[in-house]
Amino acid sequence: MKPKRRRKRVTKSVACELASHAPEGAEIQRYNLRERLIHWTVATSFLYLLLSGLALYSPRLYWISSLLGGGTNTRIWHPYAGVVFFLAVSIMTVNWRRCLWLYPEDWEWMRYTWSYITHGEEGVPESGRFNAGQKTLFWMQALSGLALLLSGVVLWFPDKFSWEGLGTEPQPYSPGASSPGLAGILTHEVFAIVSMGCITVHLYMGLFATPGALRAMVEGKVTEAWARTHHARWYKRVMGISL
Amino acid sequence: MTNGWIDIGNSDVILAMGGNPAENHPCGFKWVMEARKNRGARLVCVDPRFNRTAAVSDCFVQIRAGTDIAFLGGLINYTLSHGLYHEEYVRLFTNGPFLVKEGFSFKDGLFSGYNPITNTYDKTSWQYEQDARGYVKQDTTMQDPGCVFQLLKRHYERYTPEVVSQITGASVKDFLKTAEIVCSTGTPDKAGTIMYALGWTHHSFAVQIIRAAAILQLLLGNIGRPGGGLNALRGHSNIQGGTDHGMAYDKLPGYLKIPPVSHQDLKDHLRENTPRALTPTSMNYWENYPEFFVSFLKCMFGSHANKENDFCYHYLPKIERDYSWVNLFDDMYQGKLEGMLCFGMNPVANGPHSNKMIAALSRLKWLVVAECFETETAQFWKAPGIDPTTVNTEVFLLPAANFAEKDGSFTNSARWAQWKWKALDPPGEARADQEILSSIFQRVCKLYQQGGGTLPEPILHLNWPYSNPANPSLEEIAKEINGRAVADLKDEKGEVILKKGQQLSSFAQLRDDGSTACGNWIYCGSFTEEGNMMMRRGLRDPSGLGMFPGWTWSWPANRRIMYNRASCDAQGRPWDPTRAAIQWDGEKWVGDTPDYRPESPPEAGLGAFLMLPEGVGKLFAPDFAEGPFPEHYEPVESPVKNILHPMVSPNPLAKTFKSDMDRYGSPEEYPVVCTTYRLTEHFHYWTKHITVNSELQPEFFVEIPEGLAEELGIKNQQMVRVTSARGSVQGKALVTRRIRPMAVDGRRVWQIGIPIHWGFAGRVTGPLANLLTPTALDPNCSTPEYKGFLVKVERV
Amino acid sequence: MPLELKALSATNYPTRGIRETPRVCKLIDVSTCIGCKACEVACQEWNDTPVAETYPYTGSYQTMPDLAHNFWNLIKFREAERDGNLHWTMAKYQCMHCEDPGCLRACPAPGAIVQYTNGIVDFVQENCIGCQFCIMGCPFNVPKLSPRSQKVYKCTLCSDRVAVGLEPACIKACPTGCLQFGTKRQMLERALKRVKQLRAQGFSQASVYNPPGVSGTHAIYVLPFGNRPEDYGLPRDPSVPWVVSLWKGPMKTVGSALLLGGVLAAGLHYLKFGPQRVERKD
Amino acid sequence: MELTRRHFLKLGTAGAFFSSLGFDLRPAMAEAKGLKISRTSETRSTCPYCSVSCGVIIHTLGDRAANVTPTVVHVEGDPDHPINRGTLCPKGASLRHYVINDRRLTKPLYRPPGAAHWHEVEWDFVLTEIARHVKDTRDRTFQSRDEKDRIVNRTLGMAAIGGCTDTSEMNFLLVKTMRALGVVYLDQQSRL
Repeated sequence: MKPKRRRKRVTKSVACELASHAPEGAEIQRYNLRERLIHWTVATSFLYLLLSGLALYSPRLYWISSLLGGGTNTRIWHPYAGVVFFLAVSIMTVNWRRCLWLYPEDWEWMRYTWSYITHGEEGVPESGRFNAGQKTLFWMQALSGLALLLSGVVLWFPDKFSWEGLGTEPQPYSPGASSPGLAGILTHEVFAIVSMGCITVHLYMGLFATPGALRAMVEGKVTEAWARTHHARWYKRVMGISL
Repeated sequence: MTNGWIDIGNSDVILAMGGNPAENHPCGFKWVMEARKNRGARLVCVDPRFNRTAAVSDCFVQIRAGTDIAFLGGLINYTLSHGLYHEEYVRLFTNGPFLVKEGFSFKDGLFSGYNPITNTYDKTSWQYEQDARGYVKQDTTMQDPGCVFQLLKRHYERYTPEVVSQITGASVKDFLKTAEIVCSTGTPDKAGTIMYALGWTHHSFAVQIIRAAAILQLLLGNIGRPGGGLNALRGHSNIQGGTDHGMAYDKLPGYLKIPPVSHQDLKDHLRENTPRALTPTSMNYWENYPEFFVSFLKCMFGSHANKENDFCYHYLPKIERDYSWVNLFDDMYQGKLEGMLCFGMNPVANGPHSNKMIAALSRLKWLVVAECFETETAQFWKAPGIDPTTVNTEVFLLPAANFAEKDGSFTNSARWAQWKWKALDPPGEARADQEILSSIFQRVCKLYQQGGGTLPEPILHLNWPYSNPANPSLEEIAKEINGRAVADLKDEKGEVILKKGQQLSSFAQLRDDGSTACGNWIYCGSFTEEGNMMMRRGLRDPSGLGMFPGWTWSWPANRRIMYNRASCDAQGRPWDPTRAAIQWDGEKWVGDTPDYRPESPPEAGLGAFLMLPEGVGKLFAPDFAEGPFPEHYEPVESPVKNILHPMVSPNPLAKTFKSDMDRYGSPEEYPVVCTTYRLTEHFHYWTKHITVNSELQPEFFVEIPEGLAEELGIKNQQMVRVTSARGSVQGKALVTRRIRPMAVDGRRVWQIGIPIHWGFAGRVTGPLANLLTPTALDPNCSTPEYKGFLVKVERV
Repeated sequence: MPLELKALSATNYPTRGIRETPRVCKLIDVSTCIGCKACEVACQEWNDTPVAETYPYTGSYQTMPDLAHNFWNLIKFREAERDGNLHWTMAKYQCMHCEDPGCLRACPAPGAIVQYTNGIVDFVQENCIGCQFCIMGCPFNVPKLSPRSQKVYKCTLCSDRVAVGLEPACIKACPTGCLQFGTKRQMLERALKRVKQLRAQGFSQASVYNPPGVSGTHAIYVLPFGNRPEDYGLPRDPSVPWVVSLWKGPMKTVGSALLLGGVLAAGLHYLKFGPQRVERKD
Repeated sequence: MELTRRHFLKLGTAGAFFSSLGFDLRPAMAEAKGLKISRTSETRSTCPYCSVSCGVIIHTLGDRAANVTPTVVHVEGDPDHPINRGTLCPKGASLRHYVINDRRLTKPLYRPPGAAHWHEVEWDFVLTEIARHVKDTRDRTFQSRDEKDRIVNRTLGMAAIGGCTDTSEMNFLLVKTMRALGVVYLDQQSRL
């Protein structure tokens, strides 16, 4: 791939997205309404999935199902929420496919991850609209979502995905490990953990570690200073400051 | 059954042949399993199919349907030629030592005395040599060539293992394996039993199969002994009760005979039915026929029956020929009958040749059917292929109560008369059968009272002592069956033993002077002054052999093992002390109710078989239609000629019919042997109305051996058509390895099996197996040959 | 014989009560089974499990191909040739009531599957959420989902009858004594005795089927050909699927630890580094 | 003979307590399921199918109080019965459906000659009609003497079959009435 060409495309894309130009010192539009709507759809469905999933994940948390209308309701609605989540994430991915793509400078950023975490700002490269950490988190989440969807469908319709359901010879005597359902269980479990790990980071960053981030997703706007601090490259591009 | 269900648990060897007890009597079969588990008993199964009994047997042999006599003859020969018979038993308790008249012979499949024109036997040459007093001459060494034992030996010599194999299709090896097990019980410490059912009775030589088995059991000394006997399993819960109570054209309750036309007065009838003892030691209990018969007439016609009018002897109809089932329907088909009452029976489904049954019914003017469900018979006029408008029979279908909706007794095949209680009322307007019958009868009486008519006396004089004439209680009838004293009964000393009106307690109290009335002498004792014996639920089992004398009541005289005197040696000691049915304690016989005079010491040497004029068991029986010894004959429809005597291939006396509908197939056109059978999941034609049973066995099918299926290109579950000379059925194939090809007389013969349980009326429907079966009858008992007829099989 | 809880599905706290009850067991002596299906009917009758109105023909004597949500007891019919002899085996199949039940382990709904101290593993449909994990957790392929109620059903070993001192319905019905019921110890003794008998009769491979992979079962078999359990429709070496063990065991711990660790790490981070303030350069 | 079933104590509390968050499910678990035959009326009977004649217990709903119409809720083997000892075969075990069955006939049905359908009729009609038929057929076909002038006193135009499905007493009554009517075509299942 030719980096030059790619750069060009990105520039164009960002320019398109940020049609409105905020005056100096004022606030900048970070997420438009559509983006926020999609985000909160993702967030709400994820929250439901998280809570219902946790209820089914651990007996210690089964009580959550009471809040969700009981175990049976939890079991019934969890997969539907999963579908909503997956669709919303898919739209999000399509929309943000360019600003979430990992470019060479993101790999550079990642070398400074520790420094970023410890606020040792020295040397952390300026980031674009999303920094490499955010991008990685997104992709991990999206991939988990896909895996959870696929394994979830198996668990949703176990009879269809039993050996008999798949049209092969019935194998009632092979220990269950070889059944598609059990593979589904394993996959679902692993990626649920990954997904929950990611959401922990995301929530922490969005709610606590980065003041202003939540407001960006609620109101759509950030201060120039915020933008400069967290996404300097993006800020400059938006402000028309030449790179 | 000579013994009983529980008693099978006392056996060492159980031969299940001509019956499939695991499949058809699972709860009785329990006792086979008990014997196997507790005694290490061996179960041998001989059947045309590898059935559920075979699945748990120690030894299974497949034979061609209808070759049972050959197989049993082989066993008899094996027993005799290997000296395995119980010699002392044979000498004491059988007619082995009896000398037979000089002229008796057997040649080319026929016994002496055969008349080819009338197709009957003149039995005079089959009689015993008699001395001056009229008693049979005997040779206790059983060496005289004219004695029964030697004749038997000679007759069965021909049934060598090789011949048996050629006829039956079983291998010599399999036959010998079976013979070794079955014939191992001819010792005092061993007892073997035989369980048979309709696999034996459904042949044109059915009675002779059972006779052959009886001979084998007598030779092995197994009759009368716990764990022994010859046990007819029977097919319906009260088929025994029905038989006992005279539901047959030629019988009256208690196996009394309906008078033949030739007995024009009571004296004739009693004389002809009172046999003469053939040995000085024979108890000859039928001697009491007059007591039984007169008491029955007293029961029927009450105060109208008296000495002066021959106890209303002529109120009874007289017969001169066979009016049994297949003849009945043949006559009906010929338009000789106007109407029929049908209580809980389904002739269209269970008679042979269903199409003929339907054709016969449509020639009736009226038909009354009392049933729980709408049966094939009730709706014969809308059978497949019948246009109802062409059928002019008036049909009444009356809703009847079932077992749970009435009380009364059922007699099982072990002769236990067991009372049951009513659990609930019949549904809707359904009524109990006795109420339906009585209501009809009461109305008929009224018509005769009002308008006269032909000979109304038997009807109007019929004793009807019930408190509600239109709905007699079954308890009242049970009391009537048991019988009561009509006048004070006195013993020889003149002391009153029973007051007028009291219930009799034993058939020994019956009189021929009209002072007792008894509906059925063998049930005398079932409902005494002490109450209804059939209600008893005592669980004491003093013998430890499972006789349970205090449980309900068993005829005769609450006896649990018939001929039990034969379970002891000449001195009255049990052959096997661990299995003592009865024994002589010095003063009387103790244990089970002795089938013997209770105080007669063993030294008196009274015969052990007290109902028989011989006083002993009959190896040689001069009283059966087609010969004193069972001989192998082929079924009426057979794939091969009889290799023993090709000129006399089927039973020469078997009855076939001549109407346009009675057709019989040849092996050229119909090469496959077919047998019908029941499945454990269904009962007869009843359970097709029930969801649960219909789920267990949902559909009619045809059991086809793998090899035949291959030949015909039939795969499992494919539709096949089975056709006989009389009809055809279609069903799915069940291809199985459980029926194997057989080499019969050097030829390969295939057999198939067809379950009977479906019909055109029911929750689930299917073809009637009896569309295929032939109208060919056994000459002794007129049972049709449902098993072992010819068909052809095609893929649909 | 009152029921006392031993284990509840998806429950972490101890559930075992203090009453001691005998451990019960069903013995299926295949060598005496005549395939009469009395057990099948008795089961349906006692449990009032209705049947369909239309019935497919299976091409054999077997009632249906497999157990169903309303058919908890099935005799499997198989024709097998061994040593030149035809064997027609009939073996009753139902829930095995494992000592270590895979279904119970896999179940996420507390109390939907219970194990009593007497060994009975029972489904409590009121608590069942219909997730069908038990189906995947069962090494015997026993539990079945009802399409109507969306709950899972299987043989209860007639816990309601056993609780009041009656034998299970199938046991009571069995005409040949192929099915027996008693304490596990009695049944094992009886089974071993029967195996001895069978061996003496020439079934040298006769053995008791009490699979150790699930720590033994409360339905045990006497198999005349014990070396070939497949011929009777039984799995050779059943065990709780390793996935279920992994999933309900180490993975739960590791996963929970990871998640908890993540939250803790976030907290620590906040305390140590605090939020990232916006630069005020202007 | 009816026995009152022992009254089994219900185990645990009937109303299970569920805490609002579902923490404690123990009370629900400890409750044994109610035994469905604990308060039924028991009637001893005999299985009507094969000739082993197993003892069965019919459990009917209710205690037979005046206002109850009992229905069969369960049928089980009679454990006291020495032959079956409580066991049953698949037919006996499904006897409930033999008794309680929507295919049972509940009204007399009549099919006139040539008709294609049944007509529901009243008992009085059928009994009257049948009695008339019986008498007419008997009077028409009764034979007092045969061709050789021997007394035969028989009704040749009418047959009666049945019995094996019914009680011995009914069989006896059938024989009694039919022979009184002069019926010679009399047979049952034992020959088949």
